[in-house]
Amino acid sequence: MSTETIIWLIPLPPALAFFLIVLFTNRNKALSHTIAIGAALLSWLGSMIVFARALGVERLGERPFTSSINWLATGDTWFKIGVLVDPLTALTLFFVAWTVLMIFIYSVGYHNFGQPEGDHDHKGLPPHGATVEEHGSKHVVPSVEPMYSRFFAFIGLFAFGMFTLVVSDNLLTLFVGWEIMGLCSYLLIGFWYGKKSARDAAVKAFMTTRIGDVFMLLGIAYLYSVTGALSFREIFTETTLHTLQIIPSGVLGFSTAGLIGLLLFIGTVGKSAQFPLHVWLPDAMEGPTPVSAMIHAATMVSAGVYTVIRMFPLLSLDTQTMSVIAFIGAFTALFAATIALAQNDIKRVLAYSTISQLGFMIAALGIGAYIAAVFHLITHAFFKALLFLGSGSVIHGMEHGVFHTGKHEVDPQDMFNMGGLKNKMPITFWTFLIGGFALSGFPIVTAGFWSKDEILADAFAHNLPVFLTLAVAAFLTAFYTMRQITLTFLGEPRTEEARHAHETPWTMTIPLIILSVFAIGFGWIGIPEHFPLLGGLVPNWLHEFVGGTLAEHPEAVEFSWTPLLTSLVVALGGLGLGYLFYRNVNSPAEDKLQLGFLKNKYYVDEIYNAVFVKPAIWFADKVVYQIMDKGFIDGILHLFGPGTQGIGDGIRNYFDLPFINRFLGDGSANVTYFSGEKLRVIQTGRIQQYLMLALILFLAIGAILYFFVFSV
Amino acid sequence: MTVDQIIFLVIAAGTLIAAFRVVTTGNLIHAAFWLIAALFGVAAIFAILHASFLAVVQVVVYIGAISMLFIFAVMLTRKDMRDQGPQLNRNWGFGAFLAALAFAGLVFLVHGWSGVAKTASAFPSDFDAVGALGNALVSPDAYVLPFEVASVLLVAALIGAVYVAYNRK
Amino acid sequence: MVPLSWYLIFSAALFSIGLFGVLSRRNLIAILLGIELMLNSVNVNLAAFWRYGDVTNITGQVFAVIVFAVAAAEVSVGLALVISVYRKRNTVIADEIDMLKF
Amino acid sequence: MDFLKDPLKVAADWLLGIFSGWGMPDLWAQVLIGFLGIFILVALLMVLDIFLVWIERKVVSRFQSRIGPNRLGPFGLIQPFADIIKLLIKEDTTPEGADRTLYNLAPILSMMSVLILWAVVPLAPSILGVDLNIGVLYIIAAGAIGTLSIIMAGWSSNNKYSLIGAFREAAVMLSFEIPMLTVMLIPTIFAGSMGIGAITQAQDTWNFFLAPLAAVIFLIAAIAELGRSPFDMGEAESELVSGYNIEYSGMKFGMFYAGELLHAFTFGGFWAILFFGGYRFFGLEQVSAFLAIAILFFKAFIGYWIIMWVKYTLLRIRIDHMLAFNWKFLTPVAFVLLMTTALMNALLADASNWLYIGGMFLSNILVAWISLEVARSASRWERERVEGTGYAARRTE
Repeated sequence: MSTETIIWLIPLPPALAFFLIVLFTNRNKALSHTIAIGAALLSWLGSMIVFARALGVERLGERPFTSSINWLATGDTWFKIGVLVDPLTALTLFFVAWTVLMIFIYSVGYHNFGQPEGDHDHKGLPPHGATVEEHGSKHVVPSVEPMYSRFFAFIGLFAFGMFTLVVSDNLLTLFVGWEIMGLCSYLLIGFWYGKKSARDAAVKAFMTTRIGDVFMLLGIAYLYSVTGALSFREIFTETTLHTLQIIPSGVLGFSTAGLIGLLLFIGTVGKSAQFPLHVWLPDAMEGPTPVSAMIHAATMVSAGVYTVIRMFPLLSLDTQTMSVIAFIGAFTALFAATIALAQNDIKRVLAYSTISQLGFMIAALGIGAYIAAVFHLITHAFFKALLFLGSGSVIHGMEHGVFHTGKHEVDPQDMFNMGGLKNKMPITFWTFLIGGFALSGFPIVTAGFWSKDEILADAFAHNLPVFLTLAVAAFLTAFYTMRQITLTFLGEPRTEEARHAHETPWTMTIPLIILSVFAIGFGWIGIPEHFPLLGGLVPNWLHEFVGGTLAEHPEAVEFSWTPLLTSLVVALGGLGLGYLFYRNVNSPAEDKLQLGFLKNKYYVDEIYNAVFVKPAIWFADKVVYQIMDKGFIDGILHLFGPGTQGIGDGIRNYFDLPFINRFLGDGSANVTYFSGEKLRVIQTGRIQQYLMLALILFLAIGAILYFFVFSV
Repeated sequence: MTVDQIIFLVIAAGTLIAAFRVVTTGNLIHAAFWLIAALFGVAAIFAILHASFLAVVQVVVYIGAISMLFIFAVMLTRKDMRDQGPQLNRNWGFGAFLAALAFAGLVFLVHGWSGVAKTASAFPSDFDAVGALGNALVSPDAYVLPFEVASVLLVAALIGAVYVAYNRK
Repeated sequence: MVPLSWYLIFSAALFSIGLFGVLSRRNLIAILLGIELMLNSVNVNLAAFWRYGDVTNITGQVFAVIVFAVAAAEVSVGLALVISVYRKRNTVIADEIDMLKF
Repeated sequence: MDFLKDPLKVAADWLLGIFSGWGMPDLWAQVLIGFLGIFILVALLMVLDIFLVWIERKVVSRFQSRIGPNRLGPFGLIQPFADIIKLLIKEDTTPEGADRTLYNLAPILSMMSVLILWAVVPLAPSILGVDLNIGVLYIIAAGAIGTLSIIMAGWSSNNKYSLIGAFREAAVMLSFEIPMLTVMLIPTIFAGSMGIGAITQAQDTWNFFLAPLAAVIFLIAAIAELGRSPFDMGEAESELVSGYNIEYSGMKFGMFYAGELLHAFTFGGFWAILFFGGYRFFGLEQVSAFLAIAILFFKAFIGYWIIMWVKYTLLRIRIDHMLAFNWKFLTPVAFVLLMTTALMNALLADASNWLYIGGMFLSNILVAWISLEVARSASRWERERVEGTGYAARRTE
């Protein structure tokens, strides 16, 4: 098959899997996950083939794989949709395919496949465990998820959305994939819809991202109305870009390119959970952990950053937009990192760290560090997927302990209930450690170090305030990561449950191991050339490969000792301080950083509630319902009622009864009755007599036509 | 008269006699068998017209299937094997008059039509009537739609017949 | 060579005989027999016009084939109705099935 | 050598010479020669028919661990002639209340429906009665006449057993015509013609290798069409005494009997022609017309032997099972097979020969396997429903 055909086919298997599972196999759990994983495997295979072939092409950036078909007739021209694989897409495909496949496999173990059905499990609630009798004694084991097949269907659709988005060559299909993911995130965050918190989180995620989507759609529409094209290859031509740059938009002094870029960027703010639309992401932890990994590592938030990276040639035209982006990114990075310090829920810490890391990428883009953003996007996807899956593994192990003790009020996600899991769950511990060190930027060995170092180096070279902010954020990152690791794995078990935690099955640990390989190894493809000792051992392959995407090959920044030392200091310092602070902390009360405003996330939710939600409800109830609906509209309707009745009465008495009823109604009935009486004799009910009559008539008419009409 | 004409006349006369017996014979089973004879005659007429496909299909469809149905139906709807009472209704005389009138009208029309003097042209060489018919039935430019509609009609008739005749006891 | 008019007159005669059967027979099945004769006479005409017109234009035969299909459908449904009527009313005489009035 | 290559033409030319020597007009001579040819063919077939009686009796004896006729002549070869003489001198009875014309017409039609089949049988490359371009349909049309004769016999005998037998037989024959015609269209697709001669000529590879499933379906439908066990509904000795021919005696019965045997042999022949290359056998048919005829008859005898094998091995099936088998299994499978074959034929039109054969063969096997699986699960469902076990029973509760 040609590469283009394979690219077209990559998104398809998960979508087919979705329909197959929903329509046919949803009663059969084994078949459902076989189909879903098989589909993910096919997509993975396709992605790998495409990636391998992309590597073989010289200067892929200038000669990407493309293929398009006509989609909609727009006047004389066609609106085309198609696929595009350039270096950026190839790399994105690479990490998306890997993480998606790992998450699919992991989900089998996470949803307790092969375990008995639960005693009291309901659809829409997490499984509560099943009692089994073994060797004469009863004990509780995890029970299989009741909506197991549905889960695989949804994540199949999710994967379809992501692959579609990645391989699209235009903004429209990209947006389609984007929206499919929005829907799937709603469905999956609210997967356990029996829980109110899950429902609310789903609605919140959907509504918040929707705000961004609306702006993004506006941006797309604006772009189309200006350029008449949505295909990247058509937009990113010099003439088009130049046109966009010089036409002012008339809004706040932005150029057209700047305004479009800003609108598109707001979409990303929603999708990638940047301040101020970041509130949905921590709440989204209500979904099953594989979903968290899917949304917050592999696909959805990456999609937001991917889109900004994709639109970089357009965004970089307007310095004003760039500074907005840089500001928001840097601010979010620091902001989220501070909140993460005070969270006790293992998944929430990761959620805020995701927001923070995404801030790094956005900030990198804002200062023009294109390659660094791509680099960090990929490494982050790998180690964050690893961390989420690891945290899921921890929670799973803790649930095991909960089942053992039978105390269901103990929260298996609270880090203060853990401790000492290192010995209980060695594979999870070591992989989580790798992921955490990568997140912290542990020097040299981890992938996170290289990508973060590159961002810091770029920031140092271009924008000092951003550099400082990011450095502080990086320090905090290392600090809270170490806090998490210490609380979770080190020390002594703090509860009975933690004492009985248990290593998870192989379907969960194998993905962890594979991802941890990437979390270490993937950084080595982007070592800067002038790095002391290591630089030049391996050529800076990533820079060459990704740099080709842009029209002008970006220059590598000059090597400087300051950012390198900074990143070494913040990483090692954060990790060390974190360990020192928390090795002896045993309860939330002993934690000095449990500050109110951090714990409550700077009251952003409360502010939104007070500023947007409450007034909206008040407005809907008081103004729209009480005044407009009941008073005004109903009042008009009430006026109509009596008036119409009066007119109706008049018509009835003076027109309907005498004229219509007596004359037309009764009169025509009488005529019909009379003629019926007279004509009934010819209706004998005998079919042959009817036939004869018909024939006579036919012959007569035929004769008349023949002799008098046609002969004339 | 040529041999062709003699053969035609013999077959036509036989067919018409058989047809006449179909509508007059008192025994319905005999009427059905006479119908088969008449249909054979028509098949032979088709053969004379070089419409071999029609001739064979006439035998397969009419004699092989439709006549069998008639015989089945006759046997299923009688109280005993022999027929009783008149087989023609009270108005048969008027019916005969109308039929004669129709025949006269048709003959009159044929008589007055100028196209009747046409002679049959020879078949073009390597002309395959069956192949042409097959192509015409499935070609989108020709009759694929009527053909499909006819097949739908047949399915509908099949289901309808089963439904109507099904004995729910 | 047989003239075209012979075929036409033959089919007219066949048609009229069938028509007589339809108009005059008492038995429903016999009426259907008459209809078969009429349909056959139509087919003879179609085949004859095909033969005496342009033979490469196969329309006449196509029509005849479709008439076959229609005849088969008509007979199957017609006989099913006859049998159904016979079950319900114990008669197949057309004159006795005269509920379709008033 | 001409005589060996094309004996018919040599003989016809010779006869034409003689007749014109007598001063006979050309046309008459042609007609006379035609009639002579038909007469000779029919006569030979009738002689063959006599031996078929012997073969049938010998074979059934072997199946039943007996010896069979062995007294009259070598291996009992004279026995069938004795049978014929017995039939001829037997009293010819007509039951009271019989419809005489139809009663006497039925055996003739029965015999005729078989004999007219031979008009389209290509005996050798040069020997072919009529090269009808709708030969496949013609076979079915002849079968329709057979049905007619059975209905005639059954009704005109004025006997309830014979009427029931005729009804059953007619129902079976009408039903099994459909899968039969459907699978006969498959060789038609391969040959691109409905002509039997063309189908034979087109079989460079025997159609059996292209469509094994079609061959099997054709054989089953043919057995049903013949009214032979396990589908011998029309006769069913143990239920209807002898079915539609119960009232016949003497040579009239003999004609039914001989017709049936010849019919079976003929369908063995058609099986060979449609699916096993007819007279073709590695070019041997080109050597001499007589060799070609011998090859065809050899193949036909193998088909006939298989039909006999089935007849004397299997038990009779109940009528409703049989019709259900046809309408719910054989007909749909035949339709699916026809569509699959047409599709594969279009898809593989440009493929190499081996790919074409392999693809066709595999698609046949696949259709067969799928349909058997469907049938198996359906029968399991039915069995569980009847026994009250399994999912079906729970579903219907």
